[in-house]
Amino acid sequence: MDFNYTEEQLALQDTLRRFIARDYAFEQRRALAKSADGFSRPAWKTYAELGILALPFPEEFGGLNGNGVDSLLVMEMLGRGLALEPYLSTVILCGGLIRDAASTAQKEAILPALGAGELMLALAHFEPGGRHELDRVSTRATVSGKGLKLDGAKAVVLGAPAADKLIVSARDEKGISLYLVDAKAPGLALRPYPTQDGARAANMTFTGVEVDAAALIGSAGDALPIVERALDHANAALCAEAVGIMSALNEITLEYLKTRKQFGVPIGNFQALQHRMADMVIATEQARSMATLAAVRVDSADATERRRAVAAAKAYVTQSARLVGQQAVQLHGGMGVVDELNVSHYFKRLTMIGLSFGDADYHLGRFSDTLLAD
Amino acid sequence: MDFNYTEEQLALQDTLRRFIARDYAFEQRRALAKSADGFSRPAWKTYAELGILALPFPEEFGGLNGNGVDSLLVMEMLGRGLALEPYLSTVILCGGLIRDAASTAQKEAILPALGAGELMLALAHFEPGGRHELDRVSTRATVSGKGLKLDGAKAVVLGAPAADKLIVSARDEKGISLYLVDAKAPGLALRPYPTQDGARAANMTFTGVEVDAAALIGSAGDALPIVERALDHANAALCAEAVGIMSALNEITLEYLKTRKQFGVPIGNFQALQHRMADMVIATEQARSMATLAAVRVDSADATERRRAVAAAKAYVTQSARLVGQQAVQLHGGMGVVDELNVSHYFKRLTMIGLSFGDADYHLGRFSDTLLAD
Amino acid sequence: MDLNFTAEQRQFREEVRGFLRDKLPADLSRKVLGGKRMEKDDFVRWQKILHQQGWGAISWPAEFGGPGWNAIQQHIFEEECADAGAPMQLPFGLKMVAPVIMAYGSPAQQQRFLPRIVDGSDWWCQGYSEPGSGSDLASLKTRAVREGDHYVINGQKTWNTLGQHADWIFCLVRTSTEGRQQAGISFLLIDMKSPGVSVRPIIMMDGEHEINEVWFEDVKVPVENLIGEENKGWTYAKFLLGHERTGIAGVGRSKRELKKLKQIASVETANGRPLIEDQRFRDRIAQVELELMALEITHLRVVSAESAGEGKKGAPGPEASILKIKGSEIQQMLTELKMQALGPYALPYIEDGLNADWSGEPMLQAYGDHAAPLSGQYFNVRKTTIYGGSNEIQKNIISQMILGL
Amino acid sequence: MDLNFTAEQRQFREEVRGFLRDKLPADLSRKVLGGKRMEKDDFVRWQKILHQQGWGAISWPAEFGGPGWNAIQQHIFEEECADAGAPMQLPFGLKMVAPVIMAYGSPAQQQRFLPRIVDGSDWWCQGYSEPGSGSDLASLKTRAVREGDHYVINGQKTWNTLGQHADWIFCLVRTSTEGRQQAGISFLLIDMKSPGVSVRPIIMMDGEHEINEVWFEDVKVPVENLIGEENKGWTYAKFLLGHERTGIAGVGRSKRELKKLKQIASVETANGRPLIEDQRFRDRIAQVELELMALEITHLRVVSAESAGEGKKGAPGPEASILKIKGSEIQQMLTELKMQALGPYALPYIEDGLNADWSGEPMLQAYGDHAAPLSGQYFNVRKTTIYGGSNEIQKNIISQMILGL
Repeated sequence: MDFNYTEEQLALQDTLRRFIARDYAFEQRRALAKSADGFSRPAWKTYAELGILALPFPEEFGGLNGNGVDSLLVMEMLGRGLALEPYLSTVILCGGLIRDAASTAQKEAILPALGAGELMLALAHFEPGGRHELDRVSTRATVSGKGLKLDGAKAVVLGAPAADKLIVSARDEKGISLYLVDAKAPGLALRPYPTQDGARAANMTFTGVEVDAAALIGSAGDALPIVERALDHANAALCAEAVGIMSALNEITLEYLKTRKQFGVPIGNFQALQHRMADMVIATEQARSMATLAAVRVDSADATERRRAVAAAKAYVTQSARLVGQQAVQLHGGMGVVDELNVSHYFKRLTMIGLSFGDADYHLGRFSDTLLAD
Repeated sequence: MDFNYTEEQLALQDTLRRFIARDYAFEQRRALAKSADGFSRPAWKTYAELGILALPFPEEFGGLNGNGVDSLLVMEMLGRGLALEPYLSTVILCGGLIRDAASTAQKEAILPALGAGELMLALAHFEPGGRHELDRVSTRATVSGKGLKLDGAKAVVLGAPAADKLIVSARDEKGISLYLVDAKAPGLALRPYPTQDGARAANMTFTGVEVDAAALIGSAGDALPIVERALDHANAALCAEAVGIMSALNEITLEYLKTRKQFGVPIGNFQALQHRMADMVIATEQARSMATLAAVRVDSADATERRRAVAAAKAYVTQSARLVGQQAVQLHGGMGVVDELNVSHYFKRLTMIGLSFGDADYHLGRFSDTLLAD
Repeated sequence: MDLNFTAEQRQFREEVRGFLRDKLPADLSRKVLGGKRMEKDDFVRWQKILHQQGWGAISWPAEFGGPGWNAIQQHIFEEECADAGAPMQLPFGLKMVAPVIMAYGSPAQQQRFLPRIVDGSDWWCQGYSEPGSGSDLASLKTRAVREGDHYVINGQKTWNTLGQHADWIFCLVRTSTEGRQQAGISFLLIDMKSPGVSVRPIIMMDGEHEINEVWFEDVKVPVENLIGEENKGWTYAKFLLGHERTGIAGVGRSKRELKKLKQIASVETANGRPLIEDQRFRDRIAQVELELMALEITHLRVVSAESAGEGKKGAPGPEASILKIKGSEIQQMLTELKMQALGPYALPYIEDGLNADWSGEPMLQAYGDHAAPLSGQYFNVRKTTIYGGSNEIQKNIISQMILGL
Repeated sequence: MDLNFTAEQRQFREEVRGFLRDKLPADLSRKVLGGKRMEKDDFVRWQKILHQQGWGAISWPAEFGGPGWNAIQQHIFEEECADAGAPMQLPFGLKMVAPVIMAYGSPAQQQRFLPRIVDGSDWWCQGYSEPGSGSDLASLKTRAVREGDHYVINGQKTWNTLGQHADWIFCLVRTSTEGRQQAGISFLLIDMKSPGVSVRPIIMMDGEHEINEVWFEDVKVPVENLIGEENKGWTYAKFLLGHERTGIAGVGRSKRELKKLKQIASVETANGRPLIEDQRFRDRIAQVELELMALEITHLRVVSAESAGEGKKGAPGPEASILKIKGSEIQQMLTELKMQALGPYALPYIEDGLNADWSGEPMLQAYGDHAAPLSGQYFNVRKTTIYGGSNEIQKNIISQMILGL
């Protein structure tokens, strides 16, 4: 039982904090969000230099052997900075999937490049009308020559516009399988768009996209447990990001309560607002506890334990984030609802975190169902 | 569209208010709750004289042709007084059932006596393990000579200890039917007890209890829609009672906030408590609106409309009552949790109203299911 | 006690429906029901149509050109307009400055301004809040200095809604710094075309331009544009704020949006079945519907009491605060559920999706015609618990005015 | 960062379990797990057993007879005791007056009182609140007037828990009316057998006698029973209140009660199936479990930080307020759900049902062995958000001490 970061972790945290302060001030971020890429390629390079792109991968593939707690730390800092780079989709989600499920050859081909900042990935799994359910895959994989042909459509693929390669799920007679597909492959069409929080995503169609047999990740028909595990990693990371944002919002709101004057006194003198602020602090502390739980348990070899902790954390953190986000806006009054201040941007990101890879009700349901097995 | 009471209704309200103030002061009520009957027979006589025991019945059976709004008014006042008499079970629930489903002969035999205060009834329908569901009836009715024989058990029959006659549901090959049974019938055993709110109820067993064919209420096998309608009347009445209690609690709590001093000022000076009190008032006004809706729609000939309004009202009023009750206790601090003050008694009654004839989730479910038909 | 509408009221409702069927332009209702971006002309066109029918200002007394409807009729009208997807009638002229002009303006002001409000000629906006004066409105600093037959205005207003289209702005200005803050405030009508007035957009978190700052630099305003007496503006302002809050219950609009939510939940799917069959989500819809059912009756109770008698000309009582709090909360819940109903499709930000002529693209097909505006709506309506006197201020009003705390 | 217990900690847990298996009397655990009425002797017997093991006062430093456990060990011990159904160790002696005596008492006081607390000889109770002094404790009025080598006490205390069994009471009394209220308070230990002390029961809303008023009429208390300095009692009182709040998180107890809730929900039925299969009810259980999972880790974070170093002897920081708020809310949610799980069986009030030897009657069979205490528990724990500094006071502490508002 130990709730402390190691020396190395503290050093990394400090480095990231300074990076965010220097390279990710609010006005810089606004400009990035409006740029063509929607994020900073120099920042991505810096991430590579700092080692966080290689953090969660085994040493033998150029990684740093990081665990869920290391990712917690990084994601919390990226959350505070509202960083726009596709760290979650490339490193946590796709990198984690490759690490946990790919062949050695695939890992060698991907992980070092990914850690060096030379490769970006996106997971093309969810489909139109599929909501948050993992098994709603209609994209077909059919035999074609020595390889396969993919046909279908994918929806709201996070990080897709910048991705060099995609991990695509498709169904054949064996079930659902995962394939590594080049983003420039003929027959693959993208409709990119910004997301509500300033990131980038895309819908895409696959029309006879050819892949060779070596593109298969894991065993044929085995995609679902692989995707579920990767998404658990992503959701644990989102919890950490949310906690970073909530902490930042609390600091900003507290400062506002102390400086904004109405009726001749700082509005923080009003007890109703004081208690609201206390509620926000309590919610954030509790959310931090749950994010910690998820960060530790997501590495568990026991899938049930992993699923239970991540579902619990995502449901709870999303509920807490809703309270903190809504009240941070409310306590800022008019200043909370304008584009010009960072409060609304934190709020939008918090909201979208809650809706990504399963909303609070979805994860509450996942958790609730585990009670039947008790 | 008219939200006003008639002159007669206002007069009745006024009479009841004076009765409660004079005969139902808190100390009087405490003594009654501890008496053998658990309520006041003289009060019951007064109710007869005031006409409220005959209120919801047709004139031809000695009644006053009252409607759901009349019952709303009466129940709200009885709620304010925390009246212990089995008005709900005898008049609203069983009287309403007889009025809506019995034969003319049965009505003639029962309603005038009931209105005169000479007869008390109780509905023995729910069974052990049956929770709030209407169709969980295992009590058997088997043919025996010219009549029938009842065998089974009933649970938490409100008002049973004082009842002269019981309306009992039992199952035979035609389905579930209702029978009028003498409370003193051989083979009928009672285990009476007080309820948490100071009223009286009983569990009972039926061992070869004989009833003759004339005891059947309505058609054989037709009990469920009859019971559901009667329970809708009871639930609408409970909503009104809850609103009466909530109004009383708000007045008491407001007074306490104005008089109780801490830190040298009335605690009502603290904004957090002011806003809590505002929340209680808002909840009560909204609950009053829903109780009104139920009172009007419970008389509807359209069973779907009736069910929808009553389910909505019971769910919503119970939720509001939970907030108002819990916060009235909380704002009273230590004084809220002692037996000596009326606050805890109001709170206990509100809590039990919420758990009688279906809790908030049960009725939310009933209402939610109607959305599927929209 | 009767919750049914009378035969006359039902007939009135039919009349309103008939009018809407005949006269509400289909392109406008499509925009409204689809959550599309509204242009100035959309509002003006609809106001002119209503005016032609004699229904341009339903809450006005007959003497000023109102149709003479009672509160229940107004409620029915607003409910039907909302349901049919009629553009909202903006409150700044009709429900905010007009009652003040009627109650406190001179006959000349009444004749000059009121007809141009009801016929859609003048677009009004509000100049109340300032950067340092939000909930504490009385601390406002915009100065009006009398110079001959003019006031000269210097200062800055903010949270000005749709002032980019406005012909006129009604302003609270400081004409005195003596005594209590409230005692030095005047109520002034200012031509937006006056030299020295500038409007600067504030982009809201949904990315839309709905709000402005309005700056006054040596703006000359004729003394005849003063409402009532100098330094009595606070009285008129409070009168106006009371009027502002009643409309905010928004029962008709929320009923329409609840219908829309249910419709979305019947189209979106969960586990291959309509989302509405998912018990968790259905329960959430049910819960909002309960709130709205209750609010509708609470609203009608308040409205009936007003229509029954006293206080008709005065400002609505503190009951309005209950309507404002619940109305805004319900609006927020509804937009939140609509967004949640979209699942991952809540994430895309398709700016063009708010254009009237956008109706999805092949690649966004399953995104559906309904999805584009919904997350933005959720972000947009965070304002409703803040503006018009924040809900915290409303609770202060309840505890002080109703409860005497 | 590691959420797993070390091998030593796991072994320690086994040791505690073994002890509980061997030494916890079955009749006591049956009572606790069954929610039965506890008698004085139940508490005393268990305290003596613990003392024999050397575990009578686990939070005490070794110098005063504690086992020298760190905070994690204490947490494990409390969790295991709760899970096994050990009687709660009442805090009044062990966790409230004892730390004050250790920190501020004289060596003579320490030698006289502490051993009799840990071995179960003395039952302590608390004399803090007065009818006029609840949240505003410093306004207390009970007077202590020095007369020679005695104080003479007159006044009234209230919200005294289980004082009907007590040998001793620790009291805040007013020894001066000069200066700030806080500066005239002293901390006194009073023998309950002293002439002039009377205890009057306050019946709580669950019908039980747990709370008392304690009256003092010319009660003579030797000066040697004063803790620390005269008029410095407020310092000691605040020190004590900090200690009181940490225990209130009650994670171990709530985990046990969550288990019980699940067990009830697997026995009670809805639509003929175990209640836990009802999604609405199961979701409610799940929601409380989430809160409790979070609180357990928050609790461990606080405890680890304390155990890691500074502030070990000082009062716990304002984090304790978070634990108190969440802990009490969770307790209330759990009792509410247990009551709700009973359906109509929540209504009966079976006074005998709290007796250890009551196990249902034929006519109440389906009422079950578990039902009798549950509604009463719900009513009983309303107090938890009120006592030990109401949750409103805790939020004041958070906003003032943590946030600086």
